[in-house]
Amino acid sequence: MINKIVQSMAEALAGIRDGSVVLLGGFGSVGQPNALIEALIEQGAKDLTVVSNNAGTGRSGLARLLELGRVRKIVCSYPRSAGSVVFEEVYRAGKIELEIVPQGTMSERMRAAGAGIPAFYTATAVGTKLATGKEEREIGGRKYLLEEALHGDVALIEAWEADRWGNLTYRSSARNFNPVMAMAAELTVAQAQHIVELGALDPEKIATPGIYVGRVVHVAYGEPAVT
Amino acid sequence: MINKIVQSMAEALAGIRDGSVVLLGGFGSVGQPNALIEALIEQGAKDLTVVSNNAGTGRSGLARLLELGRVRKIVCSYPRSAGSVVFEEVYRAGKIELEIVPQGTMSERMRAAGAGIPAFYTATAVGTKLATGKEEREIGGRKYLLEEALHGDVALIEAWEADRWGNLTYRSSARNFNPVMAMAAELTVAQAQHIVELGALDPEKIATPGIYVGRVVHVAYGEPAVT
Amino acid sequence: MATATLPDACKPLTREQIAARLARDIPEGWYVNLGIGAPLKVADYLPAEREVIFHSENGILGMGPVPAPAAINPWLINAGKQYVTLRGGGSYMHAADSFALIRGGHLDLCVLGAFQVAENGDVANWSISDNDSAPAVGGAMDLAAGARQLWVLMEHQTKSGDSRLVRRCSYPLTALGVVKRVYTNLAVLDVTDDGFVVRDIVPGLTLEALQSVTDAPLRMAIM
Amino acid sequence: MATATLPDACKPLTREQIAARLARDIPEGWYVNLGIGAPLKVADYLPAEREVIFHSENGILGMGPVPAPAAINPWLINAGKQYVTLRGGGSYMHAADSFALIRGGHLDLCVLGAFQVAENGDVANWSISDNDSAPAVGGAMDLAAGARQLWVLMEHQTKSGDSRLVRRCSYPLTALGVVKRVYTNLAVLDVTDDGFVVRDIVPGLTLEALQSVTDAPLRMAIM
Repeated sequence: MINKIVQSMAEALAGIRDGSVVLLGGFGSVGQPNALIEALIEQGAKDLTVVSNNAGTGRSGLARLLELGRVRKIVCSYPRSAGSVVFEEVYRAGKIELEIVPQGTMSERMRAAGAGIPAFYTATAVGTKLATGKEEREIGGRKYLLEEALHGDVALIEAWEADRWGNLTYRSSARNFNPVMAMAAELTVAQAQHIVELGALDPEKIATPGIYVGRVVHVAYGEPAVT
Repeated sequence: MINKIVQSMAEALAGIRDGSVVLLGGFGSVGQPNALIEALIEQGAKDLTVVSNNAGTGRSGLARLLELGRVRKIVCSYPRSAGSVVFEEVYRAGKIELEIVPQGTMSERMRAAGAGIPAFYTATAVGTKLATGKEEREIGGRKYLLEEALHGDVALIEAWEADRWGNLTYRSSARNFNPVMAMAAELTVAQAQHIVELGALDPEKIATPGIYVGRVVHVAYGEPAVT
Repeated sequence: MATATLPDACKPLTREQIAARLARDIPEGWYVNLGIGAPLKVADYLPAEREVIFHSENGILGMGPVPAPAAINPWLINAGKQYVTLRGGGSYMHAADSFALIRGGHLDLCVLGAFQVAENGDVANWSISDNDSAPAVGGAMDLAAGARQLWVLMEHQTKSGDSRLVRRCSYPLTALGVVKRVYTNLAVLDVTDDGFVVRDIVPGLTLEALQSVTDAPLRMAIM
Repeated sequence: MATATLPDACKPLTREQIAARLARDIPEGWYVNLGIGAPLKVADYLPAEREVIFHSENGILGMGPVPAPAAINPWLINAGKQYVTLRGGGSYMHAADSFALIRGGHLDLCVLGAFQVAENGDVANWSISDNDSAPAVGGAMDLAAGARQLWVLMEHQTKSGDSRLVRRCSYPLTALGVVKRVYTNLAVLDVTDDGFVVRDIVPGLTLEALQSVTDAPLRMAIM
């Protein structure tokens, strides 16, 4: 019997190695896998590359991971926001590498990784300083940049409901980066607010089919805070 | 008040011009917009390029459109199947141009058109005769082909439920090419088995948001035949 | 530098008034993305009988207004991380689908704030210096390059009195040649092949006075 | 050409037996796409207690068996256009999502029929002649290039007795160097860097006799 549901955080994050590329879901605190990020702090992997829309706020979660010096590089679209104090400290101190990627390009690069597309062209960022070093090509009279797939070794995501096959639903705007990151990583670990019986999810409504999910852990943490 | 629901087939297909690229949804007869295809026969546009997974069967629908000499070119993955007699006649007679595209490349080329991606790389068809004339490029040690976006002027699709904003759901495997074609065309016309009140569709379950749909027409035709 | 002062008789619009002025120009049925900050106010000024469908790039189509505190859904925030609602007919999508919609040219309009707009339609709205190596771009470049039309809503001048309508942007660019119209506290201007054309101007302000606070050359629209 | 006849004592497998033999080798938990035709039979031979999740490229994950006539859902067909069912835990997806799953290497296994397999792993399964200008490729090229493993299920020889296991394919290729294993009516063979290695052979058949009906050179697996 297939059963992707694991009983502990240690099991959920087992095998994440130093140097991994870790994709972290969520937009702000909505859809953010807080419990998995705390567990990653415990787990100890270092020299990480983190892909996340934001660079953390306050002193916990991703910010704590940065503060502990565990992240070598961060890839994000919006590093600086209210409360991103730790990121700014470590960045100013030269302790972290930053790759700024437009949000849509970041999403599509991960979707491409999941979809077996090594590279694609986009008009986003043409002529801007984020085009530096990228191949530019004219297609049908318009200029485009070549963007490469962005793969993860691990994706940590948050879901609303999950079953033992790893099928997931999300709640409202908590969907955001989670399904795309699930596609893009070698191993996807989902924390889910609710575990349901196999067959209980409406097949027309499953947003992430279990094929993209390796492990599920039950974390009924309640409402996200807005940060 | 936005109301994309039209009351007649004439209204549904108004403005389709000679020379149009027409995307036809469906996989076999499931999810196939039969009523719209019949209406297109009536409507009269000619010199069409049709994109469809199959090349029609029997003597009605797409096969009839071919038989009437209205299709200049067909783009499909699986032209020859049981009952594709008309296609084979017109093709042997040199009356139609054929572009064979692997099914996944065809889907992705339309998704790319809808997503503003003019071209992407794929490993599908590398080294085969379908690679003829295509740019090959090595990325990360593997060979890929460059494939271009496939746009439609019009998409004719079939849905299960629709509301006046053009939001659509599909039934079971009738989803197939329909959502992708809706994204890829300048004008998408959907025939829907059921029209529902705005707000009646579960927002987690809408498979095609109305932004991709221009017109909806109510066609309660019942069960698809298997061909 | 154009740092002249405005005539006393001129009443610059407040941010709310600029938003209201812009809202007048959005036709029914348009799909619109409103950028973080002042552009978000535009939604408040659309008459209830005019259906306009708002998109938020974090994955909402058919976004409704800010809820009453008792009606908050903590999982439903917009791109500015404010609680919002979903209208009947709205739906959710993941990030790649959301930006496919943007990049694919399906939005009729995006309204962004900006630091500078140039007469060639270039826009700078994400970073105020090439020396700032960690600016936050978010979805601005995707929206600017992807929407069918980009309108900018901004103050006509900086706090220190510099013109934000310029011949060429001095700040790092967000996208090239994409701005179609600019709504400021002083005027509404189209970006044309011949540069800025003034469509509308606040009462008490002449074209000459507007020009005196604007770096880029202005022309009047022929009505 | 290898067109020798087989020894009388040898009992070639039926298509059902080949399917059953292949089914034995699929571990629990694999995601598998079964090609149109004989490969579809594999699903019938999986023991009920072993959960394997079947994908159909027309947009089904978690496909179940053919339904009883009274239980047919007319909107639910597989890629071979047969009525099928959906298991609890199954889901639907559109064509681009379905092929993203294929192309992205998420399927553990794809089983296809073929005209020819070469000792370098090339496979030809969509067209029997370069002169056939309208062959139907369907999803075969995407599946062959995209799945983590490709196994081929086919007769060892053509009806006229030609070997389907060849040094180099003479038919138009579907994909290059992708076949990992071949299940025929006579044997199970791995495709290795050193060519075909025989893993299993039907009772009554020697390696020599198998070689006599096979164009490509064969080696025995060291067990």
